[in-house]
Amino acid sequence: MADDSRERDVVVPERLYKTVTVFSTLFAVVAVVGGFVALDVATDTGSAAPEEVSVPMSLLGVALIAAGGVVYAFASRFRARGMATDKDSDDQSADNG
Amino acid sequence: MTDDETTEKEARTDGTGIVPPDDETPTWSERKERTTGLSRLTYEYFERSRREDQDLREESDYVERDVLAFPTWPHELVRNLALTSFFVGMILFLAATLPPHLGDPANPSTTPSIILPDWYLYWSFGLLKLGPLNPELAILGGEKLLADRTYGVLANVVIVGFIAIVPFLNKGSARRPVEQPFWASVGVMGVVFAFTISTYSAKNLIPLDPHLLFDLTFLVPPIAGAIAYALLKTMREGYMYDLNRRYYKLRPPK
Amino acid sequence: MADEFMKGLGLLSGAGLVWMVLAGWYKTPSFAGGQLTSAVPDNLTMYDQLAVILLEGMFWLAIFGAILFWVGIPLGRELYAKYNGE
Amino acid sequence: MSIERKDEHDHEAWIQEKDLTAVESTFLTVLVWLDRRLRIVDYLELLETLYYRVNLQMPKSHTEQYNLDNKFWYWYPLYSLGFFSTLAYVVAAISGALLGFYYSPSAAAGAADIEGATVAYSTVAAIMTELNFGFFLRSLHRWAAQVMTAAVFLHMLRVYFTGAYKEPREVNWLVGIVLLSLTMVFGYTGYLLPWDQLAYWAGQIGVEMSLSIPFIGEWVAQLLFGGFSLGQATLQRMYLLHVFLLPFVVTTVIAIHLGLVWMQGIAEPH
Repeated sequence: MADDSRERDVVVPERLYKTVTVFSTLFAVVAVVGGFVALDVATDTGSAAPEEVSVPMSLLGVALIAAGGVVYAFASRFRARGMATDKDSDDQSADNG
Repeated sequence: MTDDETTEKEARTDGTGIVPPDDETPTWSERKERTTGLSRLTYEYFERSRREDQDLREESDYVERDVLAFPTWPHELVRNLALTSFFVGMILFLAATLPPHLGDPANPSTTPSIILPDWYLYWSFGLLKLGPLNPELAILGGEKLLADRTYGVLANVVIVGFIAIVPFLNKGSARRPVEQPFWASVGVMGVVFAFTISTYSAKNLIPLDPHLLFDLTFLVPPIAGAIAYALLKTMREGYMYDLNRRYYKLRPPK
Repeated sequence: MADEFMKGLGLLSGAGLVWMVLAGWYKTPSFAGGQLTSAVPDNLTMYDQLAVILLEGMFWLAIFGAILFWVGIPLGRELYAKYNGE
Repeated sequence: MSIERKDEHDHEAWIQEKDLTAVESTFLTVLVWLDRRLRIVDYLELLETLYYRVNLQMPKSHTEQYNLDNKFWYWYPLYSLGFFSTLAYVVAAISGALLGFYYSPSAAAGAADIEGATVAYSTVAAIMTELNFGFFLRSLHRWAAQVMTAAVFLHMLRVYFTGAYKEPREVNWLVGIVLLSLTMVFGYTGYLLPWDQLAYWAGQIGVEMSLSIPFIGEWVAQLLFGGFSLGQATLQRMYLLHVFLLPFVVTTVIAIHLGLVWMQGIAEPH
């Protein structure tokens, strides 16, 4: 894997880190749950015949789920100062503190 | 050796006072330097807890106790909450998996084959069946002084009364069963008797000769008590001294 | 010592709990019959058969697990210590 | 929270000076905008403080201080039985109150489809068969009661075998015995309420037991069971004992019991 394709890390102040974590998680949860609800409505809780499925509604559901995932993944690049990066990166010892 | 003695002297036996961080606890600056592994946030959590704890203890409203005890709040209750919420989960699990029984409606004219109270009253129910132990007095011409039923009710009172006066009979600082083999074996005897008398209360359901069952009811508990006594004595003589030498240095057995 | 005792007790109560629930389902045809001990009914589905196997397994696990930790392992340690000491 | 604004970190300036991509700075700006208005993080910080408080350093218990037995924590479940029985009591109280909405203690002839059933029996049957979650509710109430009784017994054994009843806790041991007896009375009165065969004949035993008390037997039987044969009076009395008298008495005694523990502290694990 090339080095620049590695996930980018942005170190932010601690209060901002809390803001990012809280609101992005909140948004992700609401979006994913809402997405599944939308899918349920579109497919009549999975029991509708294929031709009766409402296409825009199900697209909306999938889009919401995807949006939630994207926001959650995007938020993971922000870190507070001193927080550990991924476990297997080589700039820290593996002695687990 | 000298090192041991000084710590022995400093340590307070009543469990009060500020407990200094022991040698293994990293200092504040050590913790601050450690940023690898567990995230720094976690260190701050621990550190802040420790500091707040120390502040609380140094404030005058933190009650120093002169009773030999562990504080109920918050320490014991926080620990208990963690454990007991699991137990409450078990109640919900049992309630969901094993629903209760509802028998036929009450019918005064037909006596069912099983007449039993709930399990926790079996011992009391068994005591009502102690008729064979009721002494027949020669003065009364072989008649019994008390009706068998009255005798059984009195047996309940005797047992509860004995349990009630235990604290006034057994005094002293011994706490562990190994420190007090006699009282621990009395306890074992009591527990085993609770089981045997409960079994005896359902004697019509037990595939044993009633007389044999009756004898076993009163023979098994003393045997169990004797075994427990021998076992505890052996433990006390044997490895407990090696295992807990410091404990006995502190509070020698009577 | 306390260690082994609590492991044995954990096995006894944990496996005993699962056994009790399953025996309540499969071995208790009625309140008046033999509770938790009656015969397992015939023509069970595959899942029910699996559950019955689990039931029997848990029964023996509760018994032998407790015996292993309360008697077996302490006895083994004693013997090993004696053997090594000599 | 005070009315005065806390001295806050200037996020906008920080975002400006930091070298961020457009997406990142938009993302952060949106979140900061939301945070300024919703202040959720402030409330979560209150929770955070609570978390610190809960993590106060434990004073070392006797065993820990003298390193008596490093596996001691295996025994803690036995030390939590007293609190557990209190919690089971609470569970039983809540589920019992819900059951009380649907139960009626009447020995009059009940639903016609069950032969010989009283109203009490039919209401219990209706709870179990018709009420939503009624089956689970009765199950929960019964199991909570069973488990509470078991926990109280085991709690007494723990206290006995660890010598926790010794000075200065003799009075609490006596209060505990009262509580144990009351718990069994609680269970017994509840056992009679469904008014099925088991309940009826257990009630019969109770009448005979009270009749065999010397001197005051008949009076006790009259008082507790409302006569020498079982009927409406018995059921009514058991119901009142179970849902009115005993809850008040037992709750009070539990409060005294716990208060004494609170004042005297936990008898330390030795």
